[in-house]
Amino acid sequence: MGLNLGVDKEAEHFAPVRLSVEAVTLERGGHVLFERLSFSAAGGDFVELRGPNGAGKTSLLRAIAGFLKLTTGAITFEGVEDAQLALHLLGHRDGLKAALNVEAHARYWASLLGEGADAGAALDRVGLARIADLPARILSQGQSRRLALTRLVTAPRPVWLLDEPAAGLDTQGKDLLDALIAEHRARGGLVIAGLHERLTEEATMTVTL
Amino acid sequence: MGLNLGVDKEAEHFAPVRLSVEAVTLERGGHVLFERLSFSAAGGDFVELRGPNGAGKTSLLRAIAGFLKLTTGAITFEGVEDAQLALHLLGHRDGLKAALNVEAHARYWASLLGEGADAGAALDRVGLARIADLPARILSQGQSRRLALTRLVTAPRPVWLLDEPAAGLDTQGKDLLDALIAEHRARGGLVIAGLHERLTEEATMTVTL
Amino acid sequence: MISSFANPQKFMAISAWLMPAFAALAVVLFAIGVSLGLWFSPADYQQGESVRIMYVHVPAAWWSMAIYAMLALASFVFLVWRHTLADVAARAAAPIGAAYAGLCLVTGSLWGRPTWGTWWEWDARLTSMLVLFLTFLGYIALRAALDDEDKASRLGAILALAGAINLPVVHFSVEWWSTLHQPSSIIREGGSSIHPSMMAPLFTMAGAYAAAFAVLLLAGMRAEIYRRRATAAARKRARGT
Amino acid sequence: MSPLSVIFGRELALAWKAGPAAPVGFFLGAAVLLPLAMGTDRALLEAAGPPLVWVAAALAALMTLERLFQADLEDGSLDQLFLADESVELIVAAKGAALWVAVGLPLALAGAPVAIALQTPIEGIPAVVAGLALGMAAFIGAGLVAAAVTASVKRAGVLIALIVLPFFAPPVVFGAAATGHFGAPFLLLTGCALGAVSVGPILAAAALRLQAE
Amino acid sequence: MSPLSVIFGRELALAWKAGPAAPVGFFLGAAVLLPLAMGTDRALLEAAGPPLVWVAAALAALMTLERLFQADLEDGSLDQLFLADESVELIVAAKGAALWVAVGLPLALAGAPVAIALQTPIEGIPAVVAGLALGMAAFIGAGLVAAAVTASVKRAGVLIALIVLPFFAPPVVFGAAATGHFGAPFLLLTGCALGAVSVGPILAAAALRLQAE
Ligand code: HEM
Ligand SMILES: Nc1ncnc2c1ncn2[C@@H]1O[C@H](COP(=O)(O)OP(=O)(O)OP(=O)(O)O)[C@@H](O)[C@H]1O
Ligand SMILES: Nc1ncnc2c1ncn2[C@@H]1O[C@H](COP(=O)(O)OP(=O)(O)OP(=O)(O)O)[C@@H](O)[C@H]1O
Ligand SMILES: [Mg+2]
Ligand SMILES: [Mg+2]
Repeated sequence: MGLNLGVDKEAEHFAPVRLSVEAVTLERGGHVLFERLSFSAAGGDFVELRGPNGAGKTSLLRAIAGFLKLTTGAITFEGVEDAQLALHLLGHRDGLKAALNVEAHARYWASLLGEGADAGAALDRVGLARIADLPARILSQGQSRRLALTRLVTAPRPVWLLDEPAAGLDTQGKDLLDALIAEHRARGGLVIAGLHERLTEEATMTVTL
Repeated sequence: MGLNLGVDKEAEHFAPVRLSVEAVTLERGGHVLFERLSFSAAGGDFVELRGPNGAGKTSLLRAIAGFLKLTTGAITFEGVEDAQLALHLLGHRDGLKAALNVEAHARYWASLLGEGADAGAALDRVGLARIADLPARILSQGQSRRLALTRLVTAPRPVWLLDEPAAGLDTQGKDLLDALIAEHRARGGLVIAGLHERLTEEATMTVTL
Repeated sequence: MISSFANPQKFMAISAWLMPAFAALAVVLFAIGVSLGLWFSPADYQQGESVRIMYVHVPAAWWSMAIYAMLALASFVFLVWRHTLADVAARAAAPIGAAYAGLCLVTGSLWGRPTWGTWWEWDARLTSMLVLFLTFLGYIALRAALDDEDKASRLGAILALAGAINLPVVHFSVEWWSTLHQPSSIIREGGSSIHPSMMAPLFTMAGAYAAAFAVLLLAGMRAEIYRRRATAAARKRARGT
Repeated sequence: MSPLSVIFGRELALAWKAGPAAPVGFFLGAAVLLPLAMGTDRALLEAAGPPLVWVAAALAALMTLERLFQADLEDGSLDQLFLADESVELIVAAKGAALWVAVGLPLALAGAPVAIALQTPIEGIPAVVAGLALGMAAFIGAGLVAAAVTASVKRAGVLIALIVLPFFAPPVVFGAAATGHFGAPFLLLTGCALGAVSVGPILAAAALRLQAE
Repeated sequence: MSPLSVIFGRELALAWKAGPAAPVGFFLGAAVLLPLAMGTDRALLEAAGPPLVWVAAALAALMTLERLFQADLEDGSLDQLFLADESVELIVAAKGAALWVAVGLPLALAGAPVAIALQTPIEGIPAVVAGLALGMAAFIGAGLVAAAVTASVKRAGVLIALIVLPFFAPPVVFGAAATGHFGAPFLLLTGCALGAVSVGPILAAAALRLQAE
């Protein structure tokens, strides 16, 4: 994957951002996932969340994104006024509309989440340019995942919350992911990822649930 | 994962089965995925399908399962009269009903696909016994995947078609998968899996698309 | 009062002796009301004995409306102050409200047979009562369909509020509608002219219905609280934590 | 247990979880809209009531159908049905039967109060209920096909409605005509029901096989 | 482009892909079916026609609601709406507006031929169309709330119907009364529409926030 495409050109540095998770306890359906979890990370860091199935990685990421209420504790961002406008959430589900084609998705996200690299360049970057006009319905698993990745490329946001981002990606796709994360960190971005396998990119911190 | 649970007890050997894929060409939406693909495998084999995203692994598996019509070529099974009653297909989607609980799924599959180990033992085997009464809606990604795996345990069928079976599984889950595959081969079962990462279990043959 | 109710333990304690008290009250009032209604009040000059249905029918009508008001209020309290008890109350009140509305509908149409010669007339009051009944059903059905307790509570509350906005509009529109096309030849409901001797039994029965509601509500709330404690415990055990 | 009974039970459970009282309530609600829209003129109600009751019933059937196969297709459970040791036709029929029990029957019973409210004489009620029960069978039979062919179309609700309308016309016409008495129209209605129930699953199964691709 | 206009456009595209002519077709179909079932007594038709048109419109609106938010929740695109630089209320309103344009307007226009077929005098047509357009706005406004609270319920079709029907009553009353002339009922109908359109999105947004958990 050549890294000389689209993105880097306007890759100006993010304003310093800092996330602190303080004594967070999370319950779901009356069952405690984890108690008094604390850690903090800043722009440039790559935090990996590890833990068995059902440990609470997805839940924690959704809590950081502000979708899940904390049972106790606090999650705070410094350096951004509205957290939900400063973060990307790449969940288990890709958020695609079967009826719309690949390019439509890229353009939609660009305008919804913030104009960055233009849709075309982004698709080029994730290697979907060739199939820009295929409807999402017929995309293969990995192609869908790559399409979801375009969100990260089109809209520059300092905080990335990635939930098993490599799931369904082929080796080349995993390399792309590594490259994107590396670039993002180089720009002062913060990456928090729930992972089961290892990425080549080294994590600065591992939080085990 | 103790392998001394439920399953093995009735692990009698499968009648010898043989799959041959002859000069198969597959098109989707007018675009050729692969041409004149040929290979054959027998009970005890573990065939891994490799290839980049969009290469056609899922399509091939669905073709073998009889869901996709071949453009040219033939796929034939020897040693089974009705192929669709002799195979398991574990696709990208787990086939769960959000409203029904874990145990209901296991019992449903047991009666739908053929009575094998009883539901309880199967859930125990995949490590979901503790949450047998949770609705599928709230299962985590990996828990859902493990639930899908119970199909392999409850209904003994000689041919397993697995599409990225390890996706979303934690390390312990991957070990379980390896164990299941090993057992299945030991019983004279045939495993064909589309894979992006490596399993510990060594493949007897690699088909690259 | 509300604030002391707000905590379940206190509630359980208080309701434990409130319930029998209301139960006793209900029994007494029903006894008085029924006997007054059946023997110590005149038959209607034009409706005859059937007028006695009124004592079952009218209080049911009044209280079903009152219960929805309470349901909406409880939902509001729950949404704003997160008092779990308010939610428990709302949940318990709904079926009772539906039952009262249903009772009004049934007795009403039973009444309609002798007085109007039909089981049902599309009269404004009847129609808006029917809509009220449906609103209760919708609320109950929604909560039943959501297996996530927490979501069920809050989404139910939102729906209840929407209904509270809607019902007055319905009432008005239906009144307007019925004046638009006056129902054909029927005896109008004797609403305006209730003979004083009918007042005593009517209001006693109204009191009885109120007491009965209180008992059923408290019982429902207590059952709900026990159920929640049980499921919480069960979950913990299942998860082996 | 046999696959069919298991599928039947499962569909019943799923329909039940989606709000048990709902079909009845919807039916009552739809019946209220009509007088609200056209006033309480006896003659009018008596004439327009039965047809509307029937259209309402048809819609109730429709709304339960939309997701019937689409959900199975999306969550991947459709594949498993093809791997079961049971003919797809029978499986589809089992799903339809479950739908009839979960929605059709309660709705037919709800027809009694509605008919009363629309001034149907009491002695006519049994015929109304029986008619609706038959009608729902006809609707579901035809609806299965529509649901199957549209299974891969998102937001297909209205599309399905459009597709099935022609098929719903005969039962609606005969059903409305049959309201209140067991006569010739009632026999015709029975005919529709039998036809739909016997042909529907076969066509639906054929359509589903294509959807599985 | 602003997020809102993009969301609006996208919803329009999705509704369009799901079968553009469908709602109109359904509406026409129902409008045909009802008289068909009523028998062809001219006087009856004239009297019963307009109300039936309104009931058909209400039911057509109903059919489009079920998947409105449920699909977004299932495919994960709901999350992205919360990460957009736009208030959820407005986003919901935009979706509602798109639905109105995609379904409400065509349906209102389809009202013209139907009204003519049902013997409405030509000069009354504009009022019919305008009335239906307003009515659809009212239906959709209320429908948003029902769709939002049921977003996580599978097979919610009938449940939604039960929930919204009480909200449909006032518009149906005024709408049917307004048929053919701009009078007091027309004003009241406008009132209903405004109320629903202003309150609906707020409650719906509140419900959606919970669904995102
Ligand atoms: C299904 C049939 C009926 C329903 C749903 C119904 C509903 C109601 C409702 C909602 C009220 C309370 C009105 C208010 O307090 O604002 C009421 C009161 C009353 N109804 Fe009915 N009704 C029905 C049939 C009848 C019949 C057949 C009669 C007798 C001719 C009747 C006589 C009365 C009287 C006397 C009152 C109390 C007077 C008043 O509160 O204004 N109702 N009914
Ligand atoms: N809505 C819910 N209500 C109750 N419990 C829930 C809900 N959602 C998830 N859970 C439970 O919370 C636990 C954690 O789920 P979560 O998805 O966060 O795990 P995870 O670490 O992401 O697992 P995986 O690695 O499989 O993705 C699971 O046991 C799940 O059953
Ligand atoms: N219904 C369809 N119509 C047309 N083309 C399709 C259809 N389904 C899939 N395709 C195309 O076929 C190609 C192969 O898809 P398939 O899912 O088999 O790939 P895959 O090898 O499984 O990829 P992945 O590793 O990402 O899962 C993809 O390019 C996809 O766009
Ligand atoms: Mg997860
Ligand atoms: Mg694949």
